[in-house]
Amino acid sequence: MVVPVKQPVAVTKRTITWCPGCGNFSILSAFIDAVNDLGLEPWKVVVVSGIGCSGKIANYTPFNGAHVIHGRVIPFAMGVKLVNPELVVVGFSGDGDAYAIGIEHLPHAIRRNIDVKLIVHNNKVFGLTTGQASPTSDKGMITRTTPWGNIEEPINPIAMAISLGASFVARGFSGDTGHLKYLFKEALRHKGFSLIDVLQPCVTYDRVHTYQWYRERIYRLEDAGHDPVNFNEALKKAYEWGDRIPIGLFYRVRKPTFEEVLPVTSEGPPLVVRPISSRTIRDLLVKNHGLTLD
Amino acid sequence: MVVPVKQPVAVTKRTITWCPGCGNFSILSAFIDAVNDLGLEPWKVVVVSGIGCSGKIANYTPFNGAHVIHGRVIPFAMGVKLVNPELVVVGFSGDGDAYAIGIEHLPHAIRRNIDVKLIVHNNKVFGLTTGQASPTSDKGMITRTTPWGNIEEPINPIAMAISLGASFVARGFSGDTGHLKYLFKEALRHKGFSLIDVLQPCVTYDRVHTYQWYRERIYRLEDAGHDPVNFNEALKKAYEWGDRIPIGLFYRVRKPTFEEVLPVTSEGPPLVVRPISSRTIRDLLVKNHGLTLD
Amino acid sequence: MERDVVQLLVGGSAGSGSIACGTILARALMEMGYYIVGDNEYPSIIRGGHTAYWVRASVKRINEVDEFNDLVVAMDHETFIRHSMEFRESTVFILDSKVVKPPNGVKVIDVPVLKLLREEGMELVVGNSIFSGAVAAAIGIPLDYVHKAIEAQFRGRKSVIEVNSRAAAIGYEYLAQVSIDYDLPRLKPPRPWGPRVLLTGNEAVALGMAKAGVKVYASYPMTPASTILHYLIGISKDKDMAVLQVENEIAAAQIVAGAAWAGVRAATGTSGGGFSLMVETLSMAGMMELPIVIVLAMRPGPSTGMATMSAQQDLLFAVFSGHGEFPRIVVAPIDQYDAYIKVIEAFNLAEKYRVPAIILEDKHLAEGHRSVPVLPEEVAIDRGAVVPYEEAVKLVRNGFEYKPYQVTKTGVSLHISPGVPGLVVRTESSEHDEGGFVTIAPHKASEMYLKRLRKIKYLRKEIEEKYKPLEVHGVKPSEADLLIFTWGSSLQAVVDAMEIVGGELSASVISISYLWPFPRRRFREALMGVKDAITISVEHNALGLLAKLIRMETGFRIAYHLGKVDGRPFRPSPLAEKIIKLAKAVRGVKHGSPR
Amino acid sequence: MERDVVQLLVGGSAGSGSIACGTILARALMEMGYYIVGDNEYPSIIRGGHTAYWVRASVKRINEVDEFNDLVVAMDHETFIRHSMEFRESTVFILDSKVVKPPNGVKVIDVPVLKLLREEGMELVVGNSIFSGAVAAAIGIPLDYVHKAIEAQFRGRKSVIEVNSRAAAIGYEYLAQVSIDYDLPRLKPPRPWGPRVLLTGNEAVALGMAKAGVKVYASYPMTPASTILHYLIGISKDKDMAVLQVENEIAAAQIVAGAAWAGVRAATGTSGGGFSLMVETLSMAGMMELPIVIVLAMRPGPSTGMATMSAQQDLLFAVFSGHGEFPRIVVAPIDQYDAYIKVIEAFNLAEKYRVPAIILEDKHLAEGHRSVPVLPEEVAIDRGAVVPYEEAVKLVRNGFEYKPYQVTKTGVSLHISPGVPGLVVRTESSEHDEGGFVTIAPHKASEMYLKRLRKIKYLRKEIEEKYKPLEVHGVKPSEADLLIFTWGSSLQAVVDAMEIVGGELSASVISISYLWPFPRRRFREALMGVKDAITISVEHNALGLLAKLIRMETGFRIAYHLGKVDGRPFRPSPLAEKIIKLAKAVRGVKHGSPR
Ligand SMILES: Cc1ncc(C[n+]2csc(CCOP(=O)(O)OP(=O)(O)O)c2C)c(N)n1
Ligand SMILES: Cc1ncc(C[n+]2csc(CCOP(=O)(O)OP(=O)(O)O)c2C)c(N)n1
Ligand code: SF4
Ligand code: SF4
Ligand SMILES: [Mg+2]
Ligand SMILES: [Mg+2]
Repeated sequence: MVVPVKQPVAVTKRTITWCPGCGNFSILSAFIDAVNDLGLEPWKVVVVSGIGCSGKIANYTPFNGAHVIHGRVIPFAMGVKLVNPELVVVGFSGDGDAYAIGIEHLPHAIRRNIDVKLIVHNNKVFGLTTGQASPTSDKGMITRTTPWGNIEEPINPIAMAISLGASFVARGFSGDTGHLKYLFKEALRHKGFSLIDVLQPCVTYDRVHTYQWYRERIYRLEDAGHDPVNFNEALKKAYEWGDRIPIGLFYRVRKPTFEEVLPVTSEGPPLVVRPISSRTIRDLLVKNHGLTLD
Repeated sequence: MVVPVKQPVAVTKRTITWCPGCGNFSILSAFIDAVNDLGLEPWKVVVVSGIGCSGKIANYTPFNGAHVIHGRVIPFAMGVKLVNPELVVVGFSGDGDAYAIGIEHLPHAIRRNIDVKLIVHNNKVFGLTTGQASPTSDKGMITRTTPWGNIEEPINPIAMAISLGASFVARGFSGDTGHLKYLFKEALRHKGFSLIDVLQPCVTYDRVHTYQWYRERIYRLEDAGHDPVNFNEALKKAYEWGDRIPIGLFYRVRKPTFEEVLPVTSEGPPLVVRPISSRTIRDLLVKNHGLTLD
Repeated sequence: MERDVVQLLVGGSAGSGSIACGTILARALMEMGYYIVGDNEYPSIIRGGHTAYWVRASVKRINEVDEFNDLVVAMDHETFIRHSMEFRESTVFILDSKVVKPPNGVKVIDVPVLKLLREEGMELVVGNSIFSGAVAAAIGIPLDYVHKAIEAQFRGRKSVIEVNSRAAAIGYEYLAQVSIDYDLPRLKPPRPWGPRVLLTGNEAVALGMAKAGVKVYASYPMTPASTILHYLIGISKDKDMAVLQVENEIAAAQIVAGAAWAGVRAATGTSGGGFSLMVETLSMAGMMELPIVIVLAMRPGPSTGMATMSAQQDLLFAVFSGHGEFPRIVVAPIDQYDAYIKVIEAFNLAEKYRVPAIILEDKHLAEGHRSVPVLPEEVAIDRGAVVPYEEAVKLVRNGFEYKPYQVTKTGVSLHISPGVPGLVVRTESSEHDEGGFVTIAPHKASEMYLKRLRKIKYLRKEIEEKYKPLEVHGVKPSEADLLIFTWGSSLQAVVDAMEIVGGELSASVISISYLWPFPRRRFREALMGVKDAITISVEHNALGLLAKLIRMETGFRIAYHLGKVDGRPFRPSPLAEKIIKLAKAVRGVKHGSPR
Repeated sequence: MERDVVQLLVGGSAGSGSIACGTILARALMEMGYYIVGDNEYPSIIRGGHTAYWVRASVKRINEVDEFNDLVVAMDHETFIRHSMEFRESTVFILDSKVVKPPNGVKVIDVPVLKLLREEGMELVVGNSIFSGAVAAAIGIPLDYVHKAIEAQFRGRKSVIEVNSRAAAIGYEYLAQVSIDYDLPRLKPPRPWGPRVLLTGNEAVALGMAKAGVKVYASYPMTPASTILHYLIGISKDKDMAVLQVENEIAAAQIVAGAAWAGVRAATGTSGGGFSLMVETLSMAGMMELPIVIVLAMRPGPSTGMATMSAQQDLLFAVFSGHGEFPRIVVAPIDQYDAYIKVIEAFNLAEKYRVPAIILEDKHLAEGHRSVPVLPEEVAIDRGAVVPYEEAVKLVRNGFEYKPYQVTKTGVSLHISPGVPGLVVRTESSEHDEGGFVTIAPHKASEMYLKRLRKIKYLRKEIEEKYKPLEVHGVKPSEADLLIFTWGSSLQAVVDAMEIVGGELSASVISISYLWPFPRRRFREALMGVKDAITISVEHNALGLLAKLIRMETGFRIAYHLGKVDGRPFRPSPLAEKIIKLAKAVRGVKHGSPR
């Protein structure tokens, strides 16, 4: 390629450095559109992204942005949400970010049902580090680190999230931007931890799972009459992969969120605007340390 | 308690420092018995344990022992197994060790199906650090860190492991040593990653889940005609908790193990005894770096 | 015979209540008006093993528990074995001879605790309070004070208070009516100290956080930091704090970073192993300029080490951990009162300079007791570069062009958190421009890197000029024959040791609490005109880490190191002996006749 | 005009093949017999952005790529912008004017690559090879060498080799027939060097691991360490190595620890962020006395920093990370050949002393090229304290009483791994006795703690006496007016810079590769009799970390620091300029007349 690629420019005036044709573009546009459709004000939205091609999205979205370290989208986002539950906090991870180095946070975010949305750019490889295998790489898949084919079973994030009791579990596809926007809007409307795993073709490092490959297999759960309140059905659908691959909303249930249950955040203004100047400790010395006031 | 407790002495001649009545005692004895019943030689067995009351077991078992750091039983055990697949490598974790700080390794050990057994002393609290909540603490449970009741959903390790595709998933109970021994023997006979979650009453920090409490609820899957080859049934049973609590073997399937599939360990003697003196690099310089030999 | 100082030891197996018994006595003595230092030791075992609590009470200010105990409650036989070096002929033992057989020839007061319990139909668990009562009677603590102390110890738990108070009364009365042949250690009447409170270091740290206005504390339990978490959970509802136990230390640190970015004061606490897992986030906080505060409560390493013991082995780890170069604050309080103050100062400085801060405690401070003056309610809370929400709203409304990483002379940029109408803000772990967008442009990258590092100079200057980065005890360094350097809680034993060394050597003790950025100028000033003195660092480690740091930062070479690596804190008398021995070896100093 | 040295630059967007093109030219030039140094720069972007590859080729030994390029292949416009400081009047540009518009007045050779490709029906992707051919023709590389280099570059992939060779031939022929008005940089005939190989630092490290007998390499990808993983996977089948990509760096380090305990040589590699996550395991290895080896390939921090750039910011992090005090080895190779040697040495020392080792590389070394003599096959592999399996079996059979943590004079205990009939072995992360069982007994705990630290003395001594912990270049330090201190790959630019500084200053360069335990004695010996020289540390960081370490360990104060924090390695000419300027400012040194 001796002709330099012309790279698009984001609304933030930053050159977008994804490869031409990368599945990340439609995640970006679907998300911005979803936010706008819902009439959310940009300053109310916080994007927290990890490290990877995926993570660059924080530089391209016209919202508050924190581009954190690899694998730590969830806890950082949780810190933001706790302090200011009025913000809409959305995490963006890669499959490596979310399911390899950062996987420990997922079951716990689910247990807490903190109202953070996690969008995973699942391209089945480590893109930014030049195409190593990821936890979602298929068995047998040839990648930079599996020259003779991957010998590990891929992780099934949808099944894992549903079985752990996540309150919102969906799968999107970069090749279906409209549907993706719909899923993002549903997630943004949902109160509680939401996982949206997006099948995102990496046109550079995964020559197998192309748009075409997915298009031949994908169908929408919404078209198949799937009822997202049915836990068992959802779990069954989660294991469907191969000739037919479902996308859409697998499961949704409204449960109290962490901020709603944690006493200190359950009522009153956001922690960030509560005054600290009036904090006293004298009362604690009296109550806890036997200080007698005369 | 002004009268000092008489503490039992392990076969390793170390004082056992668990509280009198602790559920860990029967895990220790059931495991030693299981090994002996199977006629495994002590020097072929490697115990890898984490940090916690549970982790102390490595000091009490008459086998090779590595008492590693908190949460890292699985990867350390994996390193041992890879190098010498002839060893029987068994990990012992607490519920904090395995499901809080070390949870990231579980899905990946399952994906790899490395032939390591993980026995989790699930006492629903952090015992050694004086009774804080753990990921398996029930909702509403009062612990040192949840004085007004736990607000997080407990994790369901059995459901998580089955849904992720683990090849051997079982639950034992400290109050049923015979059954526990049976499970340990089955696990030791199984080739592949095995999770045995043991309901282990902490008599000091959990006054709710006593032996009595469990006895009133527990039944054996083996008595209920459960068929451990049935994935869907296993998953259904995994969600049973409350008035009736199943113990026993939920699921078992024989799949190739990591060591069986990884080219370098799939054949030949263990890595540890292969000679290194004959290693050459000249051939690599020729093959990979264009060195021409004349 | 009445004395200025009395030291008690309560020994028993874990679960015996020996620590509670000791704490109750400490509390009662403090209430009477004595100066108190308390220390405890326990194994990483929940029941069984051996635990100990030492109380030293004095009419004068004292600094550390010492080697010898005047009165010992022996609830287990181990008390005689483990503490055999801590007894002298005059030591009196209180015990139940049905439980513990004392060695021959020691002075024993036999209290038939088991029998008394049985007679009263009381449970074994309150046996320790019978001992509390007995000790009170023996050394002259009015029963009232014991009752009050029991109330404070078990606050709120009415039935527990009741039964323990009864047990104490029984012990008190029993002892009051037995005749004792030997001198009991009794204290002179206390001097008026003004109101005081008995605090552990961790309680003081937690109170400092409450006062500083911490809104989020996220942590994963780890001895000896866990009690901060426990304490803060207890007050979380009253004090508007989200206090969380989370899945691991990485999550804890990241939540704190997220909360700090979102605009509040946030902190976490851990020990060395957990701190290791926070190091990546520490570096991120360096890059993102987030004023997160981490309490690193030290215990002996490496690795799991001795989980319940004390050490000062992590100084250089705290100072140099994290990839890349970035400013940070490392501050080590010297006692419980200081811990309260330093936590508040750390937040003020961290927010003023937008840098992470590490509070270095050792277990001995974290869990040891001291009677301290009532902690001040009036302290300066200065949020520095944080623009308050209301002000930010106004600024933005008036068209203020905000750049989160604006390059300034001091390197400090204003911080506005997300949520201000009309403004979006950014933070970035990669090298970034002033707007918080990724950059790899060489000039921009250098500029931003140096912007951050520029803070070091101003931070150091502020600490040197407006804070107390170091303290000098004893004679002026320029007049000293002996210069001792120390940090953290080890100072306490050193000060008492120098009292013991007394006139033999004219000594000066330099204790450094702001360890990073190192207060070079203040250090140099303090050492101005020093003679050819013997220089010793006294640190609870093997390699003399402060000495290394001082040499690195100032070139000053400390010739000797007195370390300790058995997990037990320094005690003044043995320390004094070692110092004298060393000084003699070096200079041939004779007892009573310094050169 | 024929020259001793020629420098080429190939610039293009990521995905343009500029780095492949440059590497092919480097390879061809090496095959011809020139001494080669190659460097590359690329953004953390897969397609687009700008990448560059520099080749410096010489008939004499050279050490570093320099500032100015004689010939430039410009595949994108950015080449002119980003490298504007790297051109002089004589610089010749090769480009396709249909793709790139050169600025006015520069010397251009227009190669119509697009047109040629179209005519030949070839794909855009091989355009870079047309440039390779053209450059070869321009500077006098016979086409044969280009073909051979292409074969080596794309080894095994037949059709790729074929099409690229064709493209190169087309470029070669095109250029051979155009007439060029200006002087082209052509090299003098090469001198005989003996057989050489072109290696990156990471290739050398991987080869070192292969040679050292590594059996397990577990890692999580992270630039600039990932290529070690890639390389080792490629050879894993042939060389009996389990090479694994795992879930995170914690797992990687723990697997390595488990493997080391189980008896094999094992290693991992990462950069600063991943190293942070390994720190807890490092401390565990310190406690368990496991000889794990970690390659820490540095890039600029803090945090994500500049992921694909180079830096030397993590020296003190490597030396002091981990809680508790424990011995470790920190060694920083200076070039590709040295990397091979040092990896092997690190394993030998780690296993002899049962301590963890850190190989500190910077990205510039890790991914830069150099033509080095053929790596020696005959090197000493010494497994030190590891008892071979067969021998262990025999020992146990004969009743040998094995204690895994036996206290010895040197602190080193023999290691027997699990699996020996009749023997069970133990390891323990808590403080433990000689058998590997937990202990908190104060004397035992101290004894074991000091046992481990005792190794430092013997390890240091061995390094000082049997290894080459430091190197001196230039005049003897005692005769030097200027003393430069450096480490890692920065040495290369320093040496070339001193060549440039030339007679103006009599200078000595001290490069330290065994950084910990610091070779104090060898350092002092090297500096014996130094005059009042100007002392400068040249390090790829801001604060002068080596200078800090030297002062801490020896008291020697280095007065000045020339640092760099833009992620780009030092280049000799600008460095020489800075050194001269600094020297002048300090001493008023005049050109040609040192004081
Ligand atoms: C602690 C740490 N380890 C490793 C890396 C290197 N790294 C950066 S991105 C990445 C993986 C990217 O894969 P993924 O998360 O799937 O994102 P993608 O690029 O595919 O969108 C890795 C390993 C890092 N930045 N930090
Ligand atoms: C990195 C790290 N963090 C925290 C700790 C402190 N710690 C030791 S054991 C433990 C939890 C114990 O709970 P669990 O794993 O359930 O074991 P149990 O004691 O209940 O058997 C913790 C938090 C540690 N040792 N290391
Ligand atoms: S490497 Fe793959 S994921 Fe990354 S930008 Fe290119 S196409 Fe997208
Ligand atoms: S605290 Fe609980 S788990 Fe630990 S030894 Fe005691 S009873 Fe067992
Ligand atoms: Mg990916
Ligand atoms: Mg537990």
